[in-house]
Amino acid sequence: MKVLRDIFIMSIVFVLSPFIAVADKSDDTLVIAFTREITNLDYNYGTKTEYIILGDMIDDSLFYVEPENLSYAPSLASDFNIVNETTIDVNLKQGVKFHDGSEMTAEDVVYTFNFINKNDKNRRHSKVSGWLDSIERTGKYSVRFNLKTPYANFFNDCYRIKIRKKGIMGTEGNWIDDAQATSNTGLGPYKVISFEPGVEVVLERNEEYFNGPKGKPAIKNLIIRSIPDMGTQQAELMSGGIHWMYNVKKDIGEAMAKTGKADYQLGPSLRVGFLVLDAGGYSGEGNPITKLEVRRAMNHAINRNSIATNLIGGPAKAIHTACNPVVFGCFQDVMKYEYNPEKAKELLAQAGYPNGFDLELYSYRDKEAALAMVDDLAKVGINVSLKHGKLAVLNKARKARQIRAYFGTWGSSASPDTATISNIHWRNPKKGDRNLSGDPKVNELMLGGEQTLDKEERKRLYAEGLKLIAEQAYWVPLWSYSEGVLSSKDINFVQDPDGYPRIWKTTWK
Amino acid sequence: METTLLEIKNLNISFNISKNIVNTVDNFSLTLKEKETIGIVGESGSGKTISMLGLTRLLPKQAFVDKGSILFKGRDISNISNKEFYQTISGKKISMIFQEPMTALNPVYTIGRQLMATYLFHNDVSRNSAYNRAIDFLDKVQLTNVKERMAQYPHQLSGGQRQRVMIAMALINSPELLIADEPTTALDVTVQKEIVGLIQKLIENLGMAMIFISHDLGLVSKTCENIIVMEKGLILESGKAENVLTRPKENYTKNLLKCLWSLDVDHKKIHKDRTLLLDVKNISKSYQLTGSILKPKKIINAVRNVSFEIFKGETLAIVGESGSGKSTVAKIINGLTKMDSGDVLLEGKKIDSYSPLERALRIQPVFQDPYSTLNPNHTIGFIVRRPLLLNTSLSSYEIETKVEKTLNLVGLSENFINRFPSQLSGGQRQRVAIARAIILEPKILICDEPTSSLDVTIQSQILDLLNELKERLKITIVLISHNISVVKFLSDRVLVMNNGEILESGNTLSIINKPNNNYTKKLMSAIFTVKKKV
Amino acid sequence: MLKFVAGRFLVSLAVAFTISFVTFFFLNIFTDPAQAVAGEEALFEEIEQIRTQYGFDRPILTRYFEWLGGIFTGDFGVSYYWNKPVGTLLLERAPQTIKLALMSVSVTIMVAIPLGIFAALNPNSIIDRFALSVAVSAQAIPNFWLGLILIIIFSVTFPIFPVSGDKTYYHFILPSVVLGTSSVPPVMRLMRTGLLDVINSDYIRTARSIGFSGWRLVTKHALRNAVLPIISVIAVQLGHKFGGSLITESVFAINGLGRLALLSILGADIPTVQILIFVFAITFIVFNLLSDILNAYLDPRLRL
Amino acid sequence: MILKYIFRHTNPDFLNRDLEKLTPKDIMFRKAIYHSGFKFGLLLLSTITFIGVFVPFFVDMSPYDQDISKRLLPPVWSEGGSWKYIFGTDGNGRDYLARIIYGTRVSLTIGIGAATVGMLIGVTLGVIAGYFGGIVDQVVSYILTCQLALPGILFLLTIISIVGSSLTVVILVIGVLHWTLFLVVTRAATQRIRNLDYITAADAIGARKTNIIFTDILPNVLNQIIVIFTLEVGVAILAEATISFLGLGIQPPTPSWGVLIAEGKEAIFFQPWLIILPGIALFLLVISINMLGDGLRDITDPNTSIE
Repeated sequence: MKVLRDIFIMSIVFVLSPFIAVADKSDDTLVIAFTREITNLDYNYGTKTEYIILGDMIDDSLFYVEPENLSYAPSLASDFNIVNETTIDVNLKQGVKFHDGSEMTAEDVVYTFNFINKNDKNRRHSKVSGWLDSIERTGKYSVRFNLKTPYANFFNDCYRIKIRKKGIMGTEGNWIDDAQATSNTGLGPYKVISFEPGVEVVLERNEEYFNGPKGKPAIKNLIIRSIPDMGTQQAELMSGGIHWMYNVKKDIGEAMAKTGKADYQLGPSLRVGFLVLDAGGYSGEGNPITKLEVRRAMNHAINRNSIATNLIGGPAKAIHTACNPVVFGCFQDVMKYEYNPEKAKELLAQAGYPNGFDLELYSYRDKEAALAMVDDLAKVGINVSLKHGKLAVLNKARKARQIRAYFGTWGSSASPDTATISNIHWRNPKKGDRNLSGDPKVNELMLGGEQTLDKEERKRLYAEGLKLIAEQAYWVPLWSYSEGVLSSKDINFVQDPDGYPRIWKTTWK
Repeated sequence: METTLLEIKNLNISFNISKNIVNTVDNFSLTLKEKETIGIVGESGSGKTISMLGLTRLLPKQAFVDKGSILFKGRDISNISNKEFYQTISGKKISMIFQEPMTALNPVYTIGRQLMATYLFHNDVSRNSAYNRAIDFLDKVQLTNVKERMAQYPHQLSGGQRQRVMIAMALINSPELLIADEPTTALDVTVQKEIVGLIQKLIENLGMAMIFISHDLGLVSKTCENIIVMEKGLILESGKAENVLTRPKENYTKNLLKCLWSLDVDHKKIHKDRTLLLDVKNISKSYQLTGSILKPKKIINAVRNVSFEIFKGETLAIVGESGSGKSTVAKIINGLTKMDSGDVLLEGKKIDSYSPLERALRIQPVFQDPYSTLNPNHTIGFIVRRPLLLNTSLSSYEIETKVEKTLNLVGLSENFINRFPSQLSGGQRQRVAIARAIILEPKILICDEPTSSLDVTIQSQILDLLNELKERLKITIVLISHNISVVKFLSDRVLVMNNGEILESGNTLSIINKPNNNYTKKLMSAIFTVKKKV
Repeated sequence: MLKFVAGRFLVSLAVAFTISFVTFFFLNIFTDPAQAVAGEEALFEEIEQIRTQYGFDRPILTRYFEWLGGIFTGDFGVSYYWNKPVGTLLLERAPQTIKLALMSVSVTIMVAIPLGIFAALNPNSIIDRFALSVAVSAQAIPNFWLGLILIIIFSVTFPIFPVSGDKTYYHFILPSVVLGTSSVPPVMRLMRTGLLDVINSDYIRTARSIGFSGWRLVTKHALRNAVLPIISVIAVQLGHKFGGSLITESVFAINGLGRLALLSILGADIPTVQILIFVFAITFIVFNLLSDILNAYLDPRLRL
Repeated sequence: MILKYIFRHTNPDFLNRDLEKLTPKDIMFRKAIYHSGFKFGLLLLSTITFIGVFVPFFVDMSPYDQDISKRLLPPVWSEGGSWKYIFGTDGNGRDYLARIIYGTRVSLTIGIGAATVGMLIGVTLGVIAGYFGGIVDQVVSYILTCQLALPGILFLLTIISIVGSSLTVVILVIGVLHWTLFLVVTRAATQRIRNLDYITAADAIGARKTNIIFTDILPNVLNQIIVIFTLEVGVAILAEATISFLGLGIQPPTPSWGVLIAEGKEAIFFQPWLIILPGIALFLLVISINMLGDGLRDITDPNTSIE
């Protein structure tokens, strides 16, 4: 009975407990919401977009992407010198301080790259070991990178690697993966005040921030909350619980804007969508997809323009190349497949499937678009059963070589170079499971493009590669995406042309 | 001069069943003087309990008092408010004892608390004096260790002890009228007599009046000065006990009496045939009670080293109280329960060496409860036909003929074939059960308390039927019973069992008239019989 | 009593191990832990490397006993998804789920018990019919839907309660209502039928024959008998709440064990999932055991 | 034939016949006639089933046809709605009414399928445990305890996320995890019946164990099994909706109500009908099944009276 009484008293207490104060302009606190949860503060351990955003806020790296012209600019680096194709010298800014007050020197840079390259067994950035041979300290504020091969995406990778204070990530075989959460040793415009994994990260402006290209934030406090449900996020936005949310679809964004409670921006994004087709027959030799006519028929069958306009909206439009047209090296003059179901049917008949065939299509994102494609493919006779689920399901099937076709997207957030998308998607099939073309030539051309620093040579290689991909219809390139952001009436948030949110530029109205 | 304590005039009680008003008690009238005792006799459903519940306002929800007046000490209490009635009459002036001592006490409170609450409810006294009063009354009902009893819970007492507590509770407020509703029916025979004696003694000492409800005419005639006989909600006759017994006016009463007399009639011949049919040698059986998870394992020796013989054509009775092991013996000799040790030889062959079908052709049981003996989902026809379907290869025509013949034999018409058990009365069900048992023409019929769940008048019909079948089919009957009258009526020979052992055995008459064993003596003396006055 | 508790404890322990065994085998046979550790970008040879490095290539029985041994020494393994010891994760998340479970059960108690009592005291009345329709409806409303509808009503249309989060007790009100609703039907029905049975029992007739009536009859003689079985049902419901918090926590973004479970399942985080199943099972078993002991303690018939 | 039966049983003369003269079926029928909850549930369920199962045969509608130029049209009663799309359209421009109607079939298939699987497991184990008792019963009890202690929804999601989702998988997994009630009830009923005299009598007339189980035990447990079955159909439908809501259930484009609610979840504030309509459909179906089940329980319970 005493237990019951205690429960009763407790219930009374909570009923009477007061409202919590809503964070807002008056206490200079910006609250933003992420759908996916932040489980670790160290970007070096994550690949999700949320980590890139967070990483840019609390960390800094040698280089940075200028959103205006999508070019790389030095950040922690003061300047650099390409000695030869495999040797790059980088000088560091002086007087840059970690959040704990200590100064960043070449020691820290060497430590970071070495650790990620060699010591970290739990590496998520396996790419680095693909090009980095060694890094050496050449002065207190200068380092030299020795590359294994020429590597065009060097600056992008240097942007991705957040510089860590020497020692905090641990030593070989004994890495400390939540160092960033506990040691408070970032370099970025915000520093971590508190972190509850999966719940929220509380940040405060780094008053000591070096004069990096990101600039000093206008808003002092920033809270990032993980709210898994988009509906809940909208409710929070309307009731003033959060100020900013992104990845908002056009219907919701527009409807919300109509209520006058929030602003909606639907701007361009570097993300592209595509179908990856098992031309190489990994899922079974002689399957319909291995036939060129079938792949071309699929290219003709999907009404990309309609889907891009009706479902994605904003600046989204159909694409014909295996990359976003705005990034470096994305050659556009390739074979184009217009929407033509009749032709698709003809091609299918030529390939020996006048009555179509059954196909499993995997997808994990944009269910509406996936369903629309299923509908389009059905119209030409390809009977698609959609396997829409979590990424893990797709990964598992892909790893097991069971996939004939999947609907993929690639964000390339803030990495305006064809190299980023091709590096992951056209790897040697022995090393990765995404290149299903079965064509060594594609691998050679598309990865060759990152192994030289000569821009013209790179463009030539990508052009040839993209032409080959289009001609052989290894993919069905679909559309470029648009990025929707809802922001409260209290704040000014300007969307950048690459669709990547740079939160720290937000100001109060 | 004796004053009138209670006068009930034209009490009508009705039930509201499925929106139909059914009159259950019709024009019930009764006059009770101070310190007088009246017995109300009738079979189940006669309205004897309902009329008293109407008096004490304890009727079930769907029942209500239609009309009638109740004068208690000259005052009409049928119209006073519930509140007043509960505060001034019930428990204080009129108390009741109920049939089922196992459930009549609240299981989650101690005896002492319940007794004290009863006293404190009507008397504004200190807890201390209530405690003393409770102890005093526990003493009065002849319980031992009363101080410890006060702290005990009902489940820690035996049935007889609980009924004593109930009596103490009913008397603790010194009421003027005690209504005892079948206070001994749920108790063992030997305990029954003690409780009845106790009640009689207490009401005499305390100077109370009593209404005693019972189905047992013999018991009532021993306990009460006056008797009211009820049937189907009507009072058939009433009057002084000896008048009703000796000069019954109504046929119904005569029937009731006849049942008692007929049981008393001695028409036994000594059975002569000594052909050994069933030989029971040293059987033992123990059960392990795993019970609930809360109780430790307990081993009960239901049958200990029991041996006896059954001869062809005789009727052997096994007598004992509940828990004496007699039903277990019945199941073992029927081959339905495995014994731990010993042998049962049926026609010289071990019972468990027979296949179930062979065994079925030789030995068949009849059970006590007419409500669980028939599968409610099957028609009477199927129930009676099933043994033939399983055991014989008769044509369907032959089967139907035999089913009809057997039904006729047990006194049922062919119309019953398509009925379900729920459409039958208890007696009819028992007849169906007998039909099922005899359709295979077995040699032995094992009747486990075949009549104890039936009303007295039905009982005698079934017993007559068994007697008749015995003569006509030359069947051997093993009768299991706790009722000496039934035993005396039907059996040639008696085994007395207690605690899993046979205490004594012998010719029925000699055992009944000259019991050797103390336990048997106690058993025999507990029976209330009415000698037929010629 | 001691023997009984010890016996029940042993059975519970056996059940817990059976569950852990089944879960472990299931998860480790049908999924590839090496793949999960390696992450989505991993190369084939890296996965193989991780397989040997973490010992995933050893027999499953060996790994099971190692895992079990770890649990005994307090080492619950490391989550691949959260990059943290699972034990730490549990400790971080448990308070929210405990709060939610306790509060939702108090919601259940506050709604179901009075409703059940009134329904039993007035069978076939309007109150009874109302209580019955509450029970039937509560059984038919999916938790997730109720959560969304309550948010629409009480957080957006009438902004009384916060939409989501778990900062204060105030945040827990809507989720507790949602989670508590699902337990209302069984508790209310049991309260109603239990009390009805008691009211129709012989010992209440005895009490009535003494003169007890009305509210006094119910409180002094009936309630205790009727409440005894309810206590154990509530204990069992409390055990259920831990596993059942999954959906509610997701809808209301409460950072408890339920949400952790869902995210770990979606993230194919085997170490966390198998510990969570184990922990939820243990919680249920413990509450069940407690309810049995409580029952045995409160009910004199079961006392030894 | 059926009409004649109903007429005979609703006939006042017949109703007023003495209870003693009624067969068990007659009594149940009479109870059913007087049981408003049962009647309401039956009526509602028949209506829903009729709409979900038969209407699509006669009315031309498709839950799959997309027209992405006509997405998210509001239902007819809202501003901008039209009679062409009575319940509006979803995010892919599919007719929402058609999707909800076809969803009935999905829910019923899964509900009945899963309850059947659960019934087969639970009743088999229950009868075996109840009839044979002893060590068999103890083993079954142990399995039961383990199953009860298993956190249901969590385990369900885990299995489905590992095995992958399809209609068959969902039915099997929900069924395999929802048999305990069948077991408990069947076991208790079997234990009770096993000790009744008519079972001993069947034993005595030489009937075999299987004969006894099928002739004497199962028919007597049947009523209770039907009641549990009905209630479990409701439980299974809700379970499917829940896992589909969490994105692990039925594969698109199959219109499961849980999937519809999950798809409409993001638009909770601006296209709330996307959640509310399938939610109501789900609620009505489950409530009708539960009322039917509750009604059946009252009707088949020999202890209740005819009201």
